[in-house]
Amino acid sequence: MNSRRQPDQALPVSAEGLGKKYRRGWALRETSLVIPRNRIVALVGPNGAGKSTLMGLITGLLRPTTGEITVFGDRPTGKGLHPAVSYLAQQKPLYQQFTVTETLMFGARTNPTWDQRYAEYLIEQAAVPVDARVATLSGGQRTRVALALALGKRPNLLLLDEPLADLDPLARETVLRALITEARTQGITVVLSSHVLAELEGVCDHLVLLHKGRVLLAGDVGRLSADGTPLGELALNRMRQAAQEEAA
Amino acid sequence: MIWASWRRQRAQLITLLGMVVIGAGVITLLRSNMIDAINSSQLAHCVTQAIDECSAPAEVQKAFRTEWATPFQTAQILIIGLPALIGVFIGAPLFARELEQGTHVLAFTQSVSRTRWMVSKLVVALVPALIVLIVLQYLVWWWLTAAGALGPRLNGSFNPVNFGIDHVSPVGYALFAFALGTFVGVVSRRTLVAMTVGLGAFVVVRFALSGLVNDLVPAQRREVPAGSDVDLRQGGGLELEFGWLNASGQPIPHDKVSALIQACKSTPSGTPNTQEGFLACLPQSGLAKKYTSFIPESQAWQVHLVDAAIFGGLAVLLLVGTAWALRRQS
Amino acid sequence: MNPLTATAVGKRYRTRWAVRDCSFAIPEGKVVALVGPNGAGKSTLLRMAAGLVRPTTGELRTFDTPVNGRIHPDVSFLAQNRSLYRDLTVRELTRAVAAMNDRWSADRVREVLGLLAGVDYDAKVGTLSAGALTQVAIAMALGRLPRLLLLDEPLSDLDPLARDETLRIIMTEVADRGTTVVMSSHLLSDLREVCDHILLIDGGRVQVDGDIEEVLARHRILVGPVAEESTVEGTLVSATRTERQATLLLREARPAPEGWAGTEPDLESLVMGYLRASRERRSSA
Amino acid sequence: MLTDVIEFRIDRRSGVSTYMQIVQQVKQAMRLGLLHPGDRLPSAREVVEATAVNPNTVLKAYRELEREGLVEARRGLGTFVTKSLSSEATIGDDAPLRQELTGWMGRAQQGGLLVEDVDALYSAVRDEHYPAEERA
Repeated sequence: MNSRRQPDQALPVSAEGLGKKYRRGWALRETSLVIPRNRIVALVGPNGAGKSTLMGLITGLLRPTTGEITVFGDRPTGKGLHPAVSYLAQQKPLYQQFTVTETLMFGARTNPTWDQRYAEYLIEQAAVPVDARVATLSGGQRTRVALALALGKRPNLLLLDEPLADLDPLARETVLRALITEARTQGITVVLSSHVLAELEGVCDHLVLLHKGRVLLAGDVGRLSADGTPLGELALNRMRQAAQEEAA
Repeated sequence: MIWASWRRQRAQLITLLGMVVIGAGVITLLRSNMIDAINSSQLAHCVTQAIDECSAPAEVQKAFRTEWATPFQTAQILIIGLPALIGVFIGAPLFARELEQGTHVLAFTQSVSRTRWMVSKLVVALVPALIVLIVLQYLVWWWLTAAGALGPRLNGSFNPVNFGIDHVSPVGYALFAFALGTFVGVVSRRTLVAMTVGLGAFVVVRFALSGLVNDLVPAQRREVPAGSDVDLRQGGGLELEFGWLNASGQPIPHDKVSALIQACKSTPSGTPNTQEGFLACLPQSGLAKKYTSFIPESQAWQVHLVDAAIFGGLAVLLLVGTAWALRRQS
Repeated sequence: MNPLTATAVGKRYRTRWAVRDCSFAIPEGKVVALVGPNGAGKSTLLRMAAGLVRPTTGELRTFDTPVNGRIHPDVSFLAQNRSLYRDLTVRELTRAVAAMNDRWSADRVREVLGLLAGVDYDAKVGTLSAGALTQVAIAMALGRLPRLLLLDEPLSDLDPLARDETLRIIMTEVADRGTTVVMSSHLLSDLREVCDHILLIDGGRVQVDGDIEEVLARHRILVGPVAEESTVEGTLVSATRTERQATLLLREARPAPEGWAGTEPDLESLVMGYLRASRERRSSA
Repeated sequence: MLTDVIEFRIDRRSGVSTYMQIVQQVKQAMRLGLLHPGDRLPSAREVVEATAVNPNTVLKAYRELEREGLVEARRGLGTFVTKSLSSEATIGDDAPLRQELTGWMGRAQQGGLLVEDVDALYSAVRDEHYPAEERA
């Protein structure tokens, strides 16, 4: 497998006929999509649309029921994250009793590709006190630490599940700006899910809209909203339309 | 409100009901099997008579006891352990789970008062648990009584295990364990902490206080002259004190008594004393009378009542504490 | 009679003051946006008003009755964690909450739940999506027929469709019954259409309190050259600066001096300006 | 039962306050002849159900329209249009002024003018004819 040795040549994510069924039913159905390199992808959709399932499939935490998915040309094994992928779950799991320094140390011990200098730089940028315990940090600071942990691994693909939920507007803006700066300067592909479309406006250049386990809309933002329709309105209208079709 | 509490406790209540049904079935079956065994081994008259009056061969008796020892013990352990189980699985999670999951906020922001909410939860949880306990306790008593002197009853009412499963004592312990569980639950706000700490505290307190009751019930005192060979403890009962008095009726210290008795066991010439010589020697050495204070078997019910009152009283205090903690809970 | 008043209210958790010296009065019939940075004390304030937390100092009154560890019969509270019995079905939950209330409108609850797209009455509450969970919780809050509705982050973890639906339910309540609403939220873009009063707290203290239109009219955003910042008159709330340009948020601003462009801020930039000021205060403290 | 005669569209990104948008949309509808005297405006609840805005804002907009003498609130019945803003010149697709403008617009398009050009031209001419205070 040539692509294995040269992940740079392969697409961050490519899925073909991907489906995932739980006992309760299909969470994701016949999903085919491609996520190009160096994009900031907004993954949006109502609750239960399959956003977390898709993220789980990309990380390999879940196994597909049907179809196929490749991450940088490799099929997620289910044994662990692809070395080039970082994943930040919605709850931002961190050890509450650890200090920030200890958290970074934890990152260094668990990631072979860890870049301590870079992680420290990110913490410094966030102005988070390094000897403070995680439990005492504010929501915004905690997100920054979790982000440093995810980025310190030097990933090529960063998956963020609702990274901005429970942050105040200013913290949202700051976190988002830091994230974009890093993604742009480091050439990282970022996939972030969010409910709040308004704040992804002008940030994301690629949109994946899921609804009831299917892709409603996917592609380059510039192309999707060629007539200047704001992203949020575009997605909301498409979702309303889908809901109406369903009711009919 | 009662319905809401009932619905939330439903799983536990169904478990309790299951316990009663299974318990009743098993005990009834065991009891009838046991009676068959007694009849077929011709031990029936040994049930009501004292052990030395039982005419059945010793090996038959022994075989019966060996065979039934485990079922008897299991039943006793069940009744001894049930209060602890009620405390751990019903008392401790009752409020701790609500506080842990934040669902108390739902109740606190409706129009019922916190006290009414608490009382309805307590009643719905506690009453069925107590009924189940009493029913199982009665069934076990019914079974063990059928075994009479062939079973654990032989050891008398004051045997710690027998005492713990008789009369109102289990109810007292259950009340205490339950109240302790709820209190620790409200204070710690953690189900797991409440369950473990509650259990630990219950076990410690239950055994630490088990002797206390004996000092609170009026004991009987009996004295006999040193020379006589009468058994002071007629018909069982619980001996609290035993000792010797001198001629003027003053108690003699135990170490001195043992020295004097040791001295009387041999004649002045150094040869072992005869029984008569020994008995005659005692009053001469100053050991005038033996005395004992004890609680007779017939007064066991008083001891049970006091015991239940102690644990019940503690339970009430703890419930008041629970109510107080809940009122200032946020 | 104000639905909610606070007089010098403070709440201390061990050594930290979550709310401090907070005084305000919410006028009847308003829809109030309670905003502020994370950890500003918004939740504590709402929980105190609902009688779940006792103030360390001062007093809160709902409908002129002191809140004394008990929720006023005319007040409903939506907790941030939604606090519902998750092991019950929706039908059972409705019955349980109805049983806990003296005044209860089953029709209202049915109506609100009816607005939800296909909520299954026999589904366990715990299996509902976050959006449906919030909407069920709001239905429970409205079943009490409140005159004051306290909502702690009603919109967080809702998808855009569910947010729209939820706001519609709340606004219908306001239209029908003139209910006063106080809601905390971080989603300023959603608050703009629905709120007419703002209460901005920071570090547990009230920073801005008033009718949104009036508050906005009192403020100005001025954009101009950094070098001439001293010519601007008014109370500076906060500023962002590049090498040459300064963007200032001012309170009680005078007309903009020569070379400066002045506009009235929108709600979002106003709140952001105050949040920025709060962060600067905190990092310098 | 009265059916809704108009529906408000609230643009959350326009920067114009919600209440002004409602006022403007009512006036617009009156000018275009979509609303006639005697028509009932949607009640606050109807607006809220459709657009999730604050009902107080809707009422405030109606009060403003009432102050300008365009509508009238009748207790328990609703708010009714009392005046006509439409004229022969503006009403209907075949109004003469409108047809003239349509013709002009067609010529502009053929001439290769962009939307921005048309807007700029239109506002420049409008500003020449109407004094500033009237425009506000």
